[in-house]
Amino acid sequence: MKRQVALLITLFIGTLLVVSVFIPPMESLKETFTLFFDIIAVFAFFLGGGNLLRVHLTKLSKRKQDWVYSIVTLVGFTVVLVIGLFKLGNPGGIAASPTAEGSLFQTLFDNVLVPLSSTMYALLAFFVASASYRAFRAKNREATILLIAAFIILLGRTPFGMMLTSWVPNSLSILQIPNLAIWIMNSANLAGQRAIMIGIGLGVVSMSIRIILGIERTYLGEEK
Amino acid sequence: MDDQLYRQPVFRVFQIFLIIFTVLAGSIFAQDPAIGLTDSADVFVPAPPGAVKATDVVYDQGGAVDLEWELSPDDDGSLKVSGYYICRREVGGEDYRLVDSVMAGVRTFVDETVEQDHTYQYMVAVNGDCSTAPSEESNSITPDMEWLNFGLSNLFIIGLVICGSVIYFIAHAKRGKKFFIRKIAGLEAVDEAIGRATEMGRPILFVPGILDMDDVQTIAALTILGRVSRVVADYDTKINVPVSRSLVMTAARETIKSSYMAAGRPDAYSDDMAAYITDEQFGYVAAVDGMMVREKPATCFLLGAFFAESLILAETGNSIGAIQIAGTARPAQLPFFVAACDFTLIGEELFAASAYLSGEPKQMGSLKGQDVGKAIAMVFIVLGVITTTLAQAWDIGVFTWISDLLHDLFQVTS
Amino acid sequence: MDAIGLWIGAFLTLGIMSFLYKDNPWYKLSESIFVGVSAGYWFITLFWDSIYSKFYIGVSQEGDNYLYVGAILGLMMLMRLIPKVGWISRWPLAFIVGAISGFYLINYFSSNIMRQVANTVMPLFSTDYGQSLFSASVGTIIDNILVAGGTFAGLVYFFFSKEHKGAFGATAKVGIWVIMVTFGATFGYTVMSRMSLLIGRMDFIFGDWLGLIK
Amino acid sequence: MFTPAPLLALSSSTIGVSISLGLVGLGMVWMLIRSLRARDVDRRIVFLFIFISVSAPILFPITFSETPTPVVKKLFDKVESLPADSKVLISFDFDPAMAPEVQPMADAFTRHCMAKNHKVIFMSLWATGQSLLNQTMRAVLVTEFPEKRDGIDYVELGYKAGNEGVLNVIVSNFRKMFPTDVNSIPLDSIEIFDKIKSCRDLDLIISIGGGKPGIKEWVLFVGDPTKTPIGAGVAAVVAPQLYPYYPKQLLGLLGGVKGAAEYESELVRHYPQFEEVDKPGLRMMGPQTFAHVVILAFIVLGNISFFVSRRRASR
Repeated sequence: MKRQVALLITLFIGTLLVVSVFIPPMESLKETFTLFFDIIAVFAFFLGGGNLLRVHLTKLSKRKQDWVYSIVTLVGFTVVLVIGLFKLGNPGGIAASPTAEGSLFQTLFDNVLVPLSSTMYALLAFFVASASYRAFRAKNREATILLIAAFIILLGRTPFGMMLTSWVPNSLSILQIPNLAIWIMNSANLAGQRAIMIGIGLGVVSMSIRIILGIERTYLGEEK
Repeated sequence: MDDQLYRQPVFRVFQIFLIIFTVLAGSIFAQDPAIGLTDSADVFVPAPPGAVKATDVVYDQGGAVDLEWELSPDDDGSLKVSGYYICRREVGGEDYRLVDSVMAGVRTFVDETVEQDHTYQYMVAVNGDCSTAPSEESNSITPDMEWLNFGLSNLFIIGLVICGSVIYFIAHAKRGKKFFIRKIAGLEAVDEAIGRATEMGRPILFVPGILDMDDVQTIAALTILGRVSRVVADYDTKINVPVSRSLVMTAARETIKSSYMAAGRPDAYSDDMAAYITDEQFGYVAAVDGMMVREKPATCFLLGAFFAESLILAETGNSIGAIQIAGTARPAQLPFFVAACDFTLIGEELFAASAYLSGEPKQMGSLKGQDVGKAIAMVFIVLGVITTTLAQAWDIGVFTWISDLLHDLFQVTS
Repeated sequence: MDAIGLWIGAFLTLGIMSFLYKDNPWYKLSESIFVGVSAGYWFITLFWDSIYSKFYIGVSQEGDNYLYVGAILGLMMLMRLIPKVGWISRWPLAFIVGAISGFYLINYFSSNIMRQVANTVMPLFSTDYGQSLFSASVGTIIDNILVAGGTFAGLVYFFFSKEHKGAFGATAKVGIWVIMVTFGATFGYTVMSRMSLLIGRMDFIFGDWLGLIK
Repeated sequence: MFTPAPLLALSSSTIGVSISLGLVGLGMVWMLIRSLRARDVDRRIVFLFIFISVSAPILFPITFSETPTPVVKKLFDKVESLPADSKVLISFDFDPAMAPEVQPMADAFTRHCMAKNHKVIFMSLWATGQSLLNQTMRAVLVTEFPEKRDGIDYVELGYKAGNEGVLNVIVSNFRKMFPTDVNSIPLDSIEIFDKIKSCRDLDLIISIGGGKPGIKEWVLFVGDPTKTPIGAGVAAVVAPQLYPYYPKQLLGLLGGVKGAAEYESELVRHYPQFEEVDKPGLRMMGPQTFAHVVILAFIVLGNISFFVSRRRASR
């Protein structure tokens, strides 16, 4: 019974949103749902954040491996919460936006989160290199095509691409690697992109229908 | 050549000066009609713009009116006309009020400040207020709200056809019709991958992307998690689902729990299987990376919405020698999965996965249905390309007709 | 203050980088700081933005009482904390999933299917729909044909309900090749952006921190 | 595209570069020998190579000149051709992680619009975009254009949560989503907004980002319905998947540092006064090039060792 209600909710809301597109008076429905979602998400955080605390506190109390680091996490978490909620060290006081210039909260962001996230992101440079060394090998035809396309584009992004093929007469300028690179981006790449996009579109449509009709219900629990 | 002149900074300055002047002039004389009326010889008053046509904007909530007028003969780019000033009044009500203004050379305006079911009249004046060289009054117009957006009827029709085909085949399958579905390598490998983890006595890592429940890919990932954790429950292997959104954590727990119940082992389920890390993209990645190198999972599922982290996770997973099954609908990230993972679900396959894994006829039916959708799209593409090309080659009525039809059919207005 | 910030930044930057060598206490430390602080940061941002700016202001000042529905759904979510009524948290979940499915169904339909098909329906010998015949250069004509054909083949690859055999299989093969070119291109194109991120960090280390770049 | 001529327009001491490149070169030879023996190298060595080839050109700068590709030129020309006082919205839809790549674009756009005396509206769909927006404000607007006044020449709306939701609203009404600007000044008392109700009233929208919500959302939720031209500056990674939208739904596109560099050089070509300002895009092209070459080398080496080992196996 409880689950039937849930399925009905999905069915009703889903259909409603689909229909709303064709009915001008219901245009604003999307915005409303977006607002609702944001609000729900914050409530949900009490579960997520709560779980974060629980996990690390147990780790701490049970003196599990690496429990020391749990202290760091816990401290960091609570400190930010306190600073942010009471807007400590915020020039504008409680009225100002939490991310106001010069606020302690913002400083924390600039000096701790910015370096951390951008460095984590920067690691990609290394992984891209190791991946291209390890994975870009002409194992089979697909792999070879992937490899060649990537190689041409890469070359096209360097001055050497131009230098290597500068002897090519302008009548055949398409064969100059940088142009070749751009051409690949605009033709074959475009075709692939479109095929993938249309496919995705159909995938989403069909999955949404399954969900709305309650055929796909794994996320709601499958008690038998 | 004119263009050259136009670019001259001197000219620019002059032009800006002129605009400022005209606007000032306009407003001054607006404030003091006495002067405005007496010697208009000093102030050049351009000829009024031509007739104003007001039409209701269709398929809206009745909050907008389309205006169109003929430019003033003096509006020849010589800046005698600084701009057009749209004035409006309610019929039988107050006199004309300035609503808004547009630059010279503009001949249309959408008034979004009207109220439904009130009747309005418009006129367009130049240079600053409603009294300088106003046009004739427009037709009176009553913006109203439509109940159906016929502008989207093509979307509706095609949508009906494709969604219809999906539903039809689901229903068809319900009546016990079996459909052939080709093997999808990535999904064939799921059982084996889980089995491997069981043998090695190592955990399984399932990453449902980094977006919240408001993204379909996350939902798709969770539906797959349902199938996976069902198998995991049977094998009695350890599964970790670190997530970067609280809502996803909740949903993931719900999903795993029910799978364990379905497998008849509710006792084996624990909330620790799905844990929230942090909303911050790279904070989450840092943590998951750490998890990988410390717990050394034998199998990694990377399914859902991924951004830059795709390769970080995939390469780290690879460095610990895990079997990796990845999938996303983000074209930008697919290459990295293809390069660094053992199996990759490309776009549509991600959404088809749970249906495929479920093995239920109904779900299989939906796959058949979306294939029909694909077929339709392909037919339209082929037909469209051919007819449009032919229509261009020889202007034969039927081709032009078909190609135009197809074109209108697929143009999405809003 | 700035100096301290700089050093903290450098410390954390190197901490994360050290992961490239192998997992180590320095990384673990940076990681735990990262997780703790960022989790807090996001909650605060969301809180002030959704609960305060959107909900509280909306209800108290704009009088958008319908927002209470959102709040109620949120509370239902929290019911999980009480085992007895935990099941009710499924309703907001069902609500969200339903809404998103419905929303994306139409959205993807028009943007991914309709629009992409429309963009593919192109006269092969002209630069664009409605342009005169042979307005396109030879190159463009080849492109048009390639794009149309490639898209078609790519779609064939995604067919689930038909064995990839014979002519159909061959087309599917071409399709996957086209897709592979796409992937290769994307990968190659991406390297650049990845590098720039690293360059950015190096700038920070060598320039801002060590002051080696004038 | 590159012009080979000024390729080696070396700015400062080449010694350092040549030394480090020598190192890389030797290393490569060593790797080649290993590969010929079909022995793969540890990934950490790969990492080391990347580290050197990137940091060397940073410490000893080298710059190449750029000529804009059409897709960049188109956007530049649009900004250039708009009459003064046109209303341009620049949205900072990225985070610090993406910043090194796209912030240069943001700065370039801002400079260009200011030089053209456009009215600029700054906003962000990313919580993390706010502080980066402030950075550009501080670094470009305030320092280089002190004469420009807040609220008259530009306005900062700042960040609003709600992703596409925000766009769904502002497409029909700014004030509904942004009752005030970031300094809580009501929009009605901001001059720029006298004539702006919704996105329809803008002359150009430039979204800078690379994630979600980002350019795609701007195009689907704002560009298509309102027909307002949309330009974009994106991380190179997302550029390819945006090509389907160009040129119909997307006016122009800056992809990655190269895009930024091209825009910068084009900007300097039209506005010599920007000769002196820092041009991170151009500055970053040096290390870029070296890193690319190294990666290309890796792909080659990888395949050598692959083929050698396969031949061994077949024997």
